[in-house]
Parts: sequence; C-alpha cells; structure tokens
Amino acid sequence: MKKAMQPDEAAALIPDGAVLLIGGFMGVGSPHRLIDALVERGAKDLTIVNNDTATPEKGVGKLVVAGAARKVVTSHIGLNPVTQKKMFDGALEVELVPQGTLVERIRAGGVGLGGVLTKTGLGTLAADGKPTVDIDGETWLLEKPIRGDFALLAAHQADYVGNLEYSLTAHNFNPVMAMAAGVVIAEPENIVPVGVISPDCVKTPGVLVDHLLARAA
Amino acid sequence: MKKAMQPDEAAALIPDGAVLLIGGFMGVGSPHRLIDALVERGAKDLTIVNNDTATPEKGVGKLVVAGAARKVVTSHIGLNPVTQKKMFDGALEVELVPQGTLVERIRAGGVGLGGVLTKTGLGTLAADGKPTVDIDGETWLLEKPIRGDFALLAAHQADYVGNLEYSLTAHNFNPVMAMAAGVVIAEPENIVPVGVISPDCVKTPGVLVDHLLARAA
Amino acid sequence: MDAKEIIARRVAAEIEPGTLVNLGIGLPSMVANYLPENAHVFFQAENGVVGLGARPPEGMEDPNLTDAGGGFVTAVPGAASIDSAMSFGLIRGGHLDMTVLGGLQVDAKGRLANWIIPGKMAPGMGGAMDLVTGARRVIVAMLHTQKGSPKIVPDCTLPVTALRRVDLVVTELAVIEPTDAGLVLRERGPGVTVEDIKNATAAPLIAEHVPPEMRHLI
Amino acid sequence: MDAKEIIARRVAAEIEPGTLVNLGIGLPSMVANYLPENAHVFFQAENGVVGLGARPPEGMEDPNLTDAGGGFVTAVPGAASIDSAMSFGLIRGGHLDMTVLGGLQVDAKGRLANWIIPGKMAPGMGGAMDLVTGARRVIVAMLHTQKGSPKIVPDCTLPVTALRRVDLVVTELAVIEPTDAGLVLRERGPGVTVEDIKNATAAPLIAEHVPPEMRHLI
Repeated sequence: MKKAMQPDEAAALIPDGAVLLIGGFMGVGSPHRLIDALVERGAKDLTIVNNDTATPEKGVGKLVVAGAARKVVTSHIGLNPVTQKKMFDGALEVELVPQGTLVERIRAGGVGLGGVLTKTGLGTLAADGKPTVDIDGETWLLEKPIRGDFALLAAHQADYVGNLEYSLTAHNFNPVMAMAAGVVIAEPENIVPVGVISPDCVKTPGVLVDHLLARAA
Repeated sequence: MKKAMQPDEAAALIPDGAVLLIGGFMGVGSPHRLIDALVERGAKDLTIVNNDTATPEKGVGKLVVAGAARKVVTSHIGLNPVTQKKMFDGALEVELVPQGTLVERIRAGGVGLGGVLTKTGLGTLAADGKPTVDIDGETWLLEKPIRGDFALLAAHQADYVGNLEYSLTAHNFNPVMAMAAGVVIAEPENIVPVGVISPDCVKTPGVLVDHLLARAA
Repeated sequence: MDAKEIIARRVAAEIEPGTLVNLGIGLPSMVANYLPENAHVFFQAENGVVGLGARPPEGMEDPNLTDAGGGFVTAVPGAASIDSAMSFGLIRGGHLDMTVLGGLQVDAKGRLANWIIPGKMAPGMGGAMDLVTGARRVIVAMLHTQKGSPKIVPDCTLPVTALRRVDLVVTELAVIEPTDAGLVLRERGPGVTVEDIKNATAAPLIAEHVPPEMRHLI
Repeated sequence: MDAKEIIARRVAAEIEPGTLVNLGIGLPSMVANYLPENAHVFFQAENGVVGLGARPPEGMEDPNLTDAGGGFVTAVPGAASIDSAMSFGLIRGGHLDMTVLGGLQVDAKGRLANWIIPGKMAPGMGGAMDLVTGARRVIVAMLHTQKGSPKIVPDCTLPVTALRRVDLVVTELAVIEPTDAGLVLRERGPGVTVEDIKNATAAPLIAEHVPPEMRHLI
C-alpha cells in the first residue's frame, strides 16, 4: 500500500540534473500537477524524454519555457516555438528521435533488451552516427535503450497498490515509461480502494509504481 | 464487421504445412475448439509455435498426439511425454526457446523489428549457432523474429469488429500472437454487439483479427 | 473547389473499405470529410486510438480523447485505445494499410522530405519516419508548389523522411505515381493541361499520352 | 519437519515485505505456505498474474486463472493480469525482486542447471533462463542430494540454465552462498554437522568457523 503524496512532496524527490521520462502526447496524458510543481520548485538541468514538447503553455512545454531542461529527447517540437528557439540559440540540446523508435527504446530499457533493431530512420539524419546490424542480408538500424531516473506518469485511475488504468488517447507513452525508470511517480485522476479495479483492467501493475499523487483537491 | 464461423470452416482455411502460432499456457487460453477441428480434419506437417505442448489430452498436446505437427517451437514440453518421446524418436522436430525470448521473437515479428537482443540464454545450449551483438562492450544474443501463416487465439470476449478482451492468466501469448500472423483467427468465449466493449478494455484491436469463431452452441 | 479540397477528395477515392488508415495532421486530415457513408474504414490516430471519430459537439469534448494534432475527437463504435508501443507496432509491423502525409518535397525517386528545414524550422519527424517506412501504402497529399516553387524536384534538397519510395503523390494539379522508371503522370487536375503540370514540376514527368482528369471528384 | 518443509520455511525467511517474487513449480511453490500474515508480498505467476493467491475452494475454480504449473489459483486484492510480454518484461527488466527455483545441479561457480538431462529428459527451460538471468535475486531451493549423489558439484555436468551466479542455495542440510571465493557455508540444517554437509557435497565448501543452525524455522 502506498500513501498518496502532494505534488510539492513529489517534486522534492526529484533532484536537479535528473533524467525524467514524462508521459503525454501534446500534453494529453501528461502529469500536469507534477510538472507545475517542478516548475514551482525551480528544477534545473533536467533531461526530459517525452513524445513532444507540447506548447509553451502546456505539459512538458512549461518545463522548457521555465528553463528547467538542459536536454530533451523527443520526436516532435513543432508546436512549441520556445523549444525551437532555444535549440537554434544553443540553449537547449534537442535529440530528435522517430516516435516509434522512441517508444521502443524506452520499452527496451524497461524490459531488459539490449537495443532496438528497426528500419525506421535508415538512410536519414536520424541514423547519423548510429550502428547498423546485418541480419540475413538485411540492414537494420540499432537504436539503444533509454531509461530514466524517474518516470512521471498520468493515469486515469489508480488503487493504493499503485495499479494504473489509462483512458483513451491518454495512454500514449505512460504504460511503457512505467517500466523504464528507477523511481516511478504516477498522477492519477482518481484513486480507489485496493480490490476495486479488476485485474484485467490494470495496464500497469502496482509493483512498478513507487509513489502516487493524491487526487486534486 | 465479421461473420462468425464454425470450427470446421476455420480449420478448412488452414492448409497442411502451415506455420501456426497458437495461444495458451498449459492449455489455459488455448483455442480448444479450433484445435479439435484441426485434429478432426487430419491436419498434417504443421509447424506449431506455442509456449508449451501442454498435456497429451489438452490444448496443443492433442495436435502433437494426433501427429499433426512436423515441428514445434516452444519453451516447455515437460508435461507432455508424447512430445518428448516423438522428439527422442526423431518423429518430431522440437526447437526449445526460452519463454521470454519466444514471446519477444513473436512480438518482433509482429511489430516490424529485426530481432531481439537479450542476455537470456547467453552461454547456454539455447545460444548454440546464434549470432551475438556487442553494444558498448556488452554482449547480447541476437534472436530472430517469428511470424506465422496463421495465429489461432483464444479470447474471453469479442465484438463483431474483432476487438478482443482476455481474462486473467488466459492472456499469455494471445495478444502478442495477434500481431504476428498473416491470418488471425480468434475463438472467443462470448461475442457482443459492436460498441459494447469500451475502447479501454480492448487488448487486441479488431483490425488485427481476420476471422471469429461463433460461440459454442 | 479550392486546391486543398481537390486533393482531399481525390485521396479519399484511394481508400478501400475495411482498411486501417492513418491521416497526417493538416491537409491529410481533411480526407476523412470526403468518404462515403459506410466506408467501413478505421482511422488510426497514432497518439492512441483505432477508430477515430469526428469532432464532438461543443461542450462534449473529452480531454483524454484527441487526434495527433491535439484536436478533440470522438471514437466510433468498435474503437480501441492503444498505447504508443501498440500504435507504432501497428505502423511498423505492416498492419496499417495506408498513410496519407503532407510533404515539403518529393523527388524523382519518389522519396519524401517532410520533417525539417535545417537551420530554419525543425518540427521533428514525430511519427512520419515510421509511417513512411512501415505503412503498406504511402500517399503524399500536398500543394503542387510552395509560393510558386515546385515541390516535386529531381533530388530532395531537404533531409528525406525515409528511403522508401512513396506510392502516390496527389496535388491539386496532378496524380503522380513514382515507379522504377521515374514519376509517371496518371491524372490531371480539373481543367489542367500536361503543360501546366510540367511547368510547375522540377522533376522529369513521364506522360506517354494525355492522362485523364481526376476521377471521383463529385 | 521433512526435508522439503525445512527448505521451504528457510527460503520463506529470505522474502522481504513489499517485494515481487516468482516461485518455481514444485518445491519452490511450497514457500508461499510459510510466509507470515500481512507479508505484503506479491507473487508473480509467469503465465500471467501479479498477485497470485491460494488455491480456491472446491467448485470455485476459474479455468482462466491458474499458476505456471496449471493448478487452479486465486488472485489477491490488487492483483493484475499480465500477458507473456509484460510478464517477461518484468522478469528480464529487473523488476522481479526474487525468484526461487528448483535445481538439478549447482556448481562451485554458483551456476545452476535445471532444465535438461540430454538424451534422457528434456522438459525445456520454460521461463527458467529468463528468471535466472533477470531476477534481482536468485535462490535455488532443492534437496541436497539426488538418490544419494551430491547435486552441488565442482562443475555442472548438465547444461547450465544461465552463466549468472545464483545468490543463495537452500537445501535441507545447508544454506550456501556462492561468492567470488567459492561456495560459502552460511548455515547448517537442524541437527546437521559441517562434516555431514561436506560429505554430501561434491564441490569445495568454505566454512571458516562452524556456521549457525538455520534461522527462522519456527
């Protein structure tokens, strides 16, 4: 059983310089209260792994605007001009990764695989400097696993064991990131007593989750 | 929308010599009526990919006993003495694969990855003749993708789009096999009208499923 | 009919019943508006749903149900929620029958560039590299020119999205099929001559006879 | 107390509250019987559940809820269904705190053999290779000898399950910890002397002083 904590308590666990996996796609399925608490505590030098940097006013975009990030590993920054400006100014390191490769790299990190062998990116800038592997006469790009010090997840519903359910397009990277970090913090919209969620509805087993955020007041 | 078919109609689609991915773990979560129909039609020379060959009286074990299989690719044959006897007699080819590697090889086949890089099996008989890949000074075993001509799945509940739900330990290999075959045939315990299953409960999207078996009479 | 509507209507005619289709954001997403009723098509939004539906009525939006552009959508009966691993498993694994994407350039080899203008604009590839690499059929839906400059060029000067040759390019002026022999002009836009098309295209076009006007634009 | 009960009770004392544990079929599965109430341990059955519970009352079995041996089980409150990809993701990814497995042989390097006797018996490795490779802690629970022959040997003569050194070997005679220096005798079974243990063991044992009798066998 886990005791639910407040956003500022959770943000205090996360040191400057940490590598964070943060769920969400254009801010949908992102842990907004955790992000606000990180901005509030003035976090610095974070490396943020996320599908996209959303917009300046939303989701991970807020951390970029606040200057909390040293580096982002992401597939898309097109709707956040602040990310692009900081990148062109040299104030922020941006590693652009194809979306399907990004989620598989995180999965590989979480499930103990040595890398991802994909066709995606072969012959493009995304393959620059990366090794390839020939298998039975076919060439595959070898992409390396990604793990975080922390995973910050949004969930639809949790129980106090930490089991998580997700809703509709708010799943996105959350279930995969739950497997790939040293410490996993989940921000559910709702928390129910243990035993209320059917085992078949659980998408992230509670054994993967270290901390739960209390419901919004 | 798919019209549900009878087991003998489904078995008639599957030619001798086909490579079949068959869900189930010790017969739990196996498509029992499809298996019976294949035995009944006297299928031959099948290659069967499955977690285990269950027992002689159950699940995939029945196909082994009936002599329908030329080869099995599996992680465990310990509870089916017929499989072991046929293997030692040279009547059945058995490729033993570590369970976690087996499921990842099938997943790789289903999601378009070139192989699986795992530590499992390194330095054991399971690595014999297989290539390794060195990544940043660490050695990983390279295991190749597996795909089937057909996947035969058991599901808890389906709708007529082919969306599938699974129950408890009857999930096992079914959701992964659903992605890795040319033709996917699902045997659900129950079928409900389209729209009745919540999108969040679907574990296998119906677009992956080609044929549904009608409910047992 | 404006240029974008011509493109969207023509691409809609390429979509087969019973298929799984991914529409890129912007112009490609307009294609869904021109499908017949009962087209029995499932649209995938790569952010997490198979069975994307229309925009919901005002006030009935769900913040947890959006398309890949972040706009509110609905789910059709029989829809399925998918996480990003499943979503790109469908794309990379060959389960996606078709993707329709916008383009900055397409070249004589049929290669697409649509994710970066180095030093100027770097939106990132998002899912585009996986889509072009993995979808069974890739259709590029774009305006024929950008501020008068041809977007169909001998060789992409912008970084390509994938080495894979796309299957069809649909613009307001032409339907072009990249082949081993080069770019083949299959159809002309409404009221457009072959000469008009060649003048607006920087890459060589193969047009052995005068191709018909676009089909299915009613 | 018979030999297997001694082993199961001693292994139970190794299990920490709040952890995720996988018990192999046979003798290892007996360990669950000797945990204190409120041990707050989640058992994984690799066939598909986190939060394995006891055998259900007669007539209340669910054919879709079994352990890895195929026996009917229940699910504890807070349990989660997992497919095989997630199950072995947990195992290989380092999320499993402990596995308890049976053994045919353990050698002086702490390597385990438990999946095949070539030419005679080939059950297959099932999940054992993943479990020994991936679990944070690997405990071998086995009888000290097989028909009088030592199972703890200088070098495995049977094919090994993994190169990884197991963390602890618990038999009815001894608790042995494989280390860089070799096999260290940590505890003696009830009423057993160091001499008894050495006589039943083919590999060298390090026992600098007389180790205590097993703890926690109440």
